[in-house]
Amino acid sequence: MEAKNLTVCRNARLAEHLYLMEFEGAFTPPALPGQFIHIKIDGLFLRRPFSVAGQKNNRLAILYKVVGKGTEILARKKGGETLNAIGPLGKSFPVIKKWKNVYLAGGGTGIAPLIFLADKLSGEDVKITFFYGAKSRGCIGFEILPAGINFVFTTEDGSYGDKGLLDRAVCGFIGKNGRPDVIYGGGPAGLLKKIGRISEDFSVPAFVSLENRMACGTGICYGCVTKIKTGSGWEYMRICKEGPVFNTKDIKWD
Amino acid sequence: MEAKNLTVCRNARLAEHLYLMEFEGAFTPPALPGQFIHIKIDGLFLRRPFSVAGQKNNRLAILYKVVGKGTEILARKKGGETLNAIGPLGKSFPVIKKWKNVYLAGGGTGIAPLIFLADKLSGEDVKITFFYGAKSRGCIGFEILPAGINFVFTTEDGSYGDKGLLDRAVCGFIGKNGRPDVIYGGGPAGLLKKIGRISEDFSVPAFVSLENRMACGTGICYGCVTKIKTGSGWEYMRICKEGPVFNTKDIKWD
Amino acid sequence: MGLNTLGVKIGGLSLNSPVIMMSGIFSYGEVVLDYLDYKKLGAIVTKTVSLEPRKGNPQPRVWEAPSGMLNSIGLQNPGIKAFIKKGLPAVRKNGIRIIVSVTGNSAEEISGIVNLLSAEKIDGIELNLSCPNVNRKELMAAQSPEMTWLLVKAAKKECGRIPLIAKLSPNVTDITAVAAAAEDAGADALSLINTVRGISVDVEKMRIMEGGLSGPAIKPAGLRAVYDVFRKTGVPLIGMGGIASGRDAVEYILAGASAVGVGSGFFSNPFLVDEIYRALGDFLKNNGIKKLSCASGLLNEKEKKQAGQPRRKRKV
Amino acid sequence: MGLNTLGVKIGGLSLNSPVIMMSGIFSYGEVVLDYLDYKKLGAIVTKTVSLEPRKGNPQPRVWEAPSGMLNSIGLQNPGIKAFIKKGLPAVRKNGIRIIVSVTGNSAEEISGIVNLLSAEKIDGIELNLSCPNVNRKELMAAQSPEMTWLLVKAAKKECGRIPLIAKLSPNVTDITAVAAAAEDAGADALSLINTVRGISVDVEKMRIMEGGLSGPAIKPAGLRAVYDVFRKTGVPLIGMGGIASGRDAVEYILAGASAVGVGSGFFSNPFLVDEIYRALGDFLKNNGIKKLSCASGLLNEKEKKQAGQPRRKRKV
Ligand SMILES: Cc1cc2nc3c(=O)[nH]c(=O)nc-3n(C[C@H](O)[C@H](O)[C@H](O)COP(=O)(O)OP(=O)(O)OC[C@H]3O[C@@H](n4cnc5c(N)ncnc54)[C@H](O)[C@@H]3O)c2cc1C
Ligand SMILES: Cc1cc2nc3c(=O)[nH]c(=O)nc-3n(C[C@H](O)[C@H](O)[C@H](O)COP(=O)(O)OP(=O)(O)OC[C@H]3O[C@@H](n4cnc5c(N)ncnc54)[C@H](O)[C@@H]3O)c2cc1C
Ligand SMILES: Cc1cc2nc3c(=O)[nH]c(=O)nc-3n(C[C@H](O)[C@H](O)[C@H](O)COP(=O)(O)O)c2cc1C
Ligand SMILES: Cc1cc2nc3c(=O)[nH]c(=O)nc-3n(C[C@H](O)[C@H](O)[C@H](O)COP(=O)(O)O)c2cc1C
Ligand code: FES
Ligand code: FES
Repeated sequence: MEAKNLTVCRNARLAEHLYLMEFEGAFTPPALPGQFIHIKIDGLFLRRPFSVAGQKNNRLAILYKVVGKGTEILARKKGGETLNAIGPLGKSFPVIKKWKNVYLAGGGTGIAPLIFLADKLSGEDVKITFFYGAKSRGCIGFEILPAGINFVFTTEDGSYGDKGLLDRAVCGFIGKNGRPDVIYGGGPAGLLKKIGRISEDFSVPAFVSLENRMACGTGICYGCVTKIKTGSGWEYMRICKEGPVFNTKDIKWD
Repeated sequence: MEAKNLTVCRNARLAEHLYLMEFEGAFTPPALPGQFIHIKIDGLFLRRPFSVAGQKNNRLAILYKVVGKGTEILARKKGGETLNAIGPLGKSFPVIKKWKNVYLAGGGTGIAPLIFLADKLSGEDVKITFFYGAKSRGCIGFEILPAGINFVFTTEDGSYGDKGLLDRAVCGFIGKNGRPDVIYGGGPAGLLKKIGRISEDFSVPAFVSLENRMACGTGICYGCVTKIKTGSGWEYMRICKEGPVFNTKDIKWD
Repeated sequence: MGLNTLGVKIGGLSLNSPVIMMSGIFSYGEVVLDYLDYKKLGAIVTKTVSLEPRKGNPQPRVWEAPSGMLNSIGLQNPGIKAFIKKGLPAVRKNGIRIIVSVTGNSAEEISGIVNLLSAEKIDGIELNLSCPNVNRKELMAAQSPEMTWLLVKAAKKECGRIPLIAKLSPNVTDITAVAAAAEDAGADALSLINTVRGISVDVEKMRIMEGGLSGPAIKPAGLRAVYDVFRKTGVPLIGMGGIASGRDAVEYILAGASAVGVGSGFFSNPFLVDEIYRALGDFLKNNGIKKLSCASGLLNEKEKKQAGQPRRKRKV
Repeated sequence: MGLNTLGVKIGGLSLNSPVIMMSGIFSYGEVVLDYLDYKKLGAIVTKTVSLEPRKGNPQPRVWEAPSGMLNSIGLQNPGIKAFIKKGLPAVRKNGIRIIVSVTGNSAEEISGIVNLLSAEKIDGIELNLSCPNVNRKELMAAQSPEMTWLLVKAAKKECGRIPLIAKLSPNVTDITAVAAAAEDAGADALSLINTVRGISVDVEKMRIMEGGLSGPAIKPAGLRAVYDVFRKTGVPLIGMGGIASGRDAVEYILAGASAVGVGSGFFSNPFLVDEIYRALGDFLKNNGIKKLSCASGLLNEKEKKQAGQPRRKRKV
C-alpha cells in the first residue's frame, strides 16, 4: 500500500459518459484484479474509489463513468496533471488453477475489474466468456475490450447484442453451454444479487466486486460496510478491507 | 457595473512575488483610475479585490503581489483561463484640470492604481512626479513603469534609489522643488497616513486608495469599512462604495 | 416558469418568487446592482436596524473560512428613526417587497421599534434574535426559548397586520424548542438559520477574528435546522445557510422550507438569484409538481408517510 | 525537532508527540498503514466501544459535504469484552499509546465499562458523551451539563490511575458550561470537538442523509470551542475539528489546545500526521518558543494580558 502522485498520461472518452484514464506510475506491490485505488480530487473532501482496470509495466488504468462532481472533474483532467492516490487497496478476485472455464459478468463500469482479470487470466490456459451489459450501444467501451475473448453483449434497449438484462444472458448461456467453474461479477447491486442466485441455482462459486461510498478506503473508518453472513447471523463488514470482492454466498442482500 | 468572465491573456512575473495579469475583455462602463475589480478565485469563497492598473482598447490589467492563498492561485493561472470579475467598482481619483503639477506616491502594489492614473494624465498637459517605494530592488516592477515620467525611487534596504521610506522622499522633494497641486497615494496604511500628514503640513490636497478585506465589493455588506470624519465625529464608511479613494483630510486614522 | 408556479405565501405575505435576499447581505435594498434581475427576487430583508444608531465593529469585519466566511459587522445601522426617514424611501424606489429586520436588547426596545414601523408601508418585519441580550450578557435571545417567546410576543403585539418573521440561531442545543416558542408567541413565519459562531486564527498577525460563519460550510447545519423545525412547527419556514447554487435551494425546499434565503453565496456568485429561480422552476417541471408549496418538506412528508403518519396541515 | 520540544503532558499522560489520531478515524489501531510514520503519533484513540456489541447503522454511512463530510457509522463495535479479549492485544502489537474511547447510556453502563478497562494496560480512557441517552431520547449526554457531570463522575470513580478524557459536543448552546461540569466531575482533560449535526439531501435519490459533519467546514466552530473553553477551565484540551494542514494545528495550539486531534482530514491527506508534526516544530523554532506547552493558548493569554489579567496556571 502506498500513497503517491500518479501522472495522467491519457484521459479518453470511450463512450457516453465513459472514460479511460491511464496513469504513469504503478504501485508497490502491484495491484491485483479486484483491487482499487482511492483518488484525491481537488475541491472534494472525500477521495473516490476506482477499480484498477489494467496495469502494465509502469502504467495503471481506471475506467470510469461520469456520474457526479468528482467524476466530472476527472473527465476534465489533462495529460501531465497529477492525482494523489492510495493503493492498491482491498482484496482481489480469488483465482484457482483448476478453474478452467470462467465467466465474467459485468454491468456498466462494473466491467473495470473484470477487464483487468481477463487480461491476467488470458495468459493462462483458461476459457473466458465475458458477459457485458450496458444501457445501449452508445455506452459500451469497445476500445478496452481485450481481444481473443468470447464476448456476450446485452443492452437494455437492444441496440447491441441481446435486448434485456445480463443475468438472463448468463442463464441462457449456461443452459446451452453448461456450467462454468466460476463466475466473477461487477456492477450494480441488482445484477450482483442475481449472479448470487445463479451461483446458488447452478452450484457454481461466484465472486463479485461490491461498491459503496467510502471515506478512508483503508479499513479504519467503517464507512463502507455491507451485510456479510456470519455463523450467528450477519455483521457489517468493510467493503474496502474485507472486500470489495466477496463470495456471493456470504453476502446478505437487503 | 458588470459581472463577467475575463480571459487571461498574460500573467507575467515582474519581480519578487509581483505579477502583472492582463485580461481580454474590458467593462462597460470602462474603469477609471482608482476603481477596482472583484475577482472570484476557484476554491476560495470570498472574491479578492484588485485595483485596475491599466486599461486599453479591450484589455485590462491588474498588478498583484503574492501574499496568500488567493494570489498564489492567481500566479498559477495560464493564458486562456477565465476568471469571473465584478467591476468597475468604487470611486476613482478625482482629477481637476487646474492641477498641473501632480505627485503620485505608491508603496508596493499601491502603485497599481497610480500607474493607471499616470497613464491617463500623461496625455494631458500635466507634470507628473512618481514616487515609488519598495522593499528592495528585486521587488520593483520596472516593466510596467510608464515612460516619460519622472520617477523617484526609495527602497528600504537602499538597493535602488534612496534608502528609506517614501514619505521622506516626498517631503525632501517638496523642499527642493516646491509644492505640487495634488498628491495621489496608494499602498500600506502607514504610508497613506504619512501622506495625510504631508497634505496637512504643506496644505496640498491628497487622495489615497485604501485597502481592506472585502466580501461583497459593492456596498451591500458593510464588511470593508474605515473611519471617516463627519460633522459630529466619525462614521464607518465603506471602502468599496464611498472609497476606495478618500481625501486624506476625511480619514480618521486609528 | 410562470409566476404562479413559483409564487409562495409566507405568513400572510404573497411573494412572486420564493427567493429572498437575506438580512445583512443587501444593505437596506437601496444599492442598485446592474447585474441583478430584481424581478426574480421575492423580497429583500434589510440589514438589521436597532432603536439607536450603532457604529458597528472595528475592522477586520470579514474573513475567509473553508467553504465560507466569518463576519462581525456588529449591526452598524443609523437607528430606526433615521432609517424610516431616509433609508426606507430610498428602498421603496426600487419597487421590491421589503421586510425590515429589527433587533433590540429588551421587550421594550422591540416594542418601540416595531411600533414605529407598524405605521410604515412595509411588507414584513423580521425579528433578528441573534444579538446578545442585556440580562445574560453572553447569551443571545435566540439561545433561550423563554427570551425568544418574550421578544416575539412583544413584537407581535405591535406589528398589527404586518407579517412577523422570527429569525433563529443555530447556536443552540435544541432549535426546535426555540422554534416552538416563537410560533407559540405568534410568529407568522421563521427564518433559519443565522450564522454559526466561529473564530479564525491569523497565525502571521497573531490575532483572532471572532464572528459568524456563513456559506456552504453551514449548509448541513441549516438543512438540519429546517428539517427538524418543519416537523415541530406549523408555520412556514424561510430556509437559508450556505445556499450557493440552484440545487442547494431545491434541497432546502425538499427539507421543509417554503422559501429560500440568499446569503453570502451572493457575494461569490452574482447570478445566484437567477440560478435559484431557474433551478426551482426546472425542478417542479421535471418532477411534475404544480406549485412550489407542494414540494416543501417533501422528504419530511415522505418519511412520515413511511411511518404511517398523516400530512400535517401548515399555515401559509 | 527533538522529541522533548514537542512532547506534551495531558491529564497525567506524557506523549512524545502532540498529534493524536482521534476516535472513529483509525479503527482500534490494529490496521497498519504503510505510509504512516507511527513515531510521529502521540497516541491513538480507538473507535468508541460500548458495553454490548453494536451492529451500527445501515448504509450509506458517509457522504460528501462542502469542505467536509457527514458520517453516521452508528458506533459499530464488538462490545467491551470482545474488544478487551481480541481487539486490545492486536492494537498493543503496534507499540503505540492507546486511549480507549468508551460510551454508555447510563452511569451504570459507563461504570461497568470503565471498571473492566481499568485493569488493562492502556494509556487513557476517553468518554464519548455524544450518544443519545436513555432518559431523554433526543439529547445526548454532552448536551447537558448535568448528564455530563454524572457520567464523568461515574467513569472517574472506576478508572483508577488511568487518565480520563471527556469528549464534548459542539451541538450545545454553551459548551463552556458542559466543559466546566466535566472538569468539576474529575475529567483530567477534554477533547473538543465531536461532529456537528447535519443533514444532506440527495435530490436524485430523494433521500436524506443524517449524520455528523466533520472536516474543514467545522474548523471555525472547533477553534471557537477550544478558545472559549480554555478560558473557563483549567484542564488540558485536545483540540480537533477540521484540521487538514500543519497550519490548522498551529491555530488550535494558539487558541488553547495542548495537543491536536487528527480526524477526517487524514482520509483526504495521508501525510497529515507528518505535516502537523513538522509544522508545529517549525512554528516553535521560528518563534523562538522552547516547548509546545508555552505556545498553548498564546492568543488567549495575549488577550488576557491586554486586559491586565494574570496567566492562569493549568494542570497538565
Ligand atoms: C471498490 C470500488 C470500486 C469502484 N470502481 C469504479 C470504477 O472502476 N469505475 C467507476 O466509474 N466507478 C467505480 N466506483 C464507483 C465510484 O467510486 C463512484 O461512481 C464515484 O465515487 C462517484 O463520484 P462522484 O463525485 O462523481 O459522484 P457523487 O457526486 O459523489 O455522486 C453521484 C451519484 O453517484 C452515487 N455514488 C457516489 N459514490 C458512489 C459509490 N462509491 N458507489 C456507488 N454509488 C455512488 C451517489 O449516490 C449519487 O447518486 C467504485 C466504487 C467502489 C467502492
Ligand atoms: C480596493 C482594493 C484594491 C486592491 N488592489 C490591489 C492591487 O492592485 N494589487 C494587490 O496586490 N493587492 C491589492 N489589494 C489587496 C488584495 O486584495 C489582497 O492582497 C488579496 O485579497 C490577498 O488575497 P490572498 O488570498 O492572497 O491573501 P489571504 O490569504 O487572504 O491573506 C494573506 C495576508 O494578506 C492580508 N490581506 C488579505 N486581504 C487583504 C486586503 N483586502 N487588504 C489588505 N490586506 C489583506 C491578510 O491579513 C493576510 O495577512 C487591494 C485591496 C483592495 C481592498
Ligand atoms: C456580512 C453578513 C452580514 C449579516 N448581517 C445580518 C444581520 O444584520 N441580521 C441578520 O439577521 N442576519 C445577518 N446575517 C446572516 C444572514 O442573513 C444569513 O442568515 C447567514 O449568512 C446564513 O446564510 P448564508 O450561509 O447563505 O450566508 C449576515 C450575514 C453576513 C454574511
Ligand atoms: C467516520 C467518523 C467516525 C467517527 N467516530 C467517532 C467515534 O466513534 N467516537 C467519537 O468520539 N468520535 C468519532 N468521530 C468524531 C471524530 O473523532 C472527531 O471528533 C470529528 O470528526 C471532528 O474532527 P475532524 O473534523 O478533524 O474530523 C468520528 C468521525 C468520523 C469522521
Ligand atoms: S471506507 Fe473506511 S472502512 Fe471502508
Ligand atoms: S465589501 Fe461589502 S460593503 Fe464593502
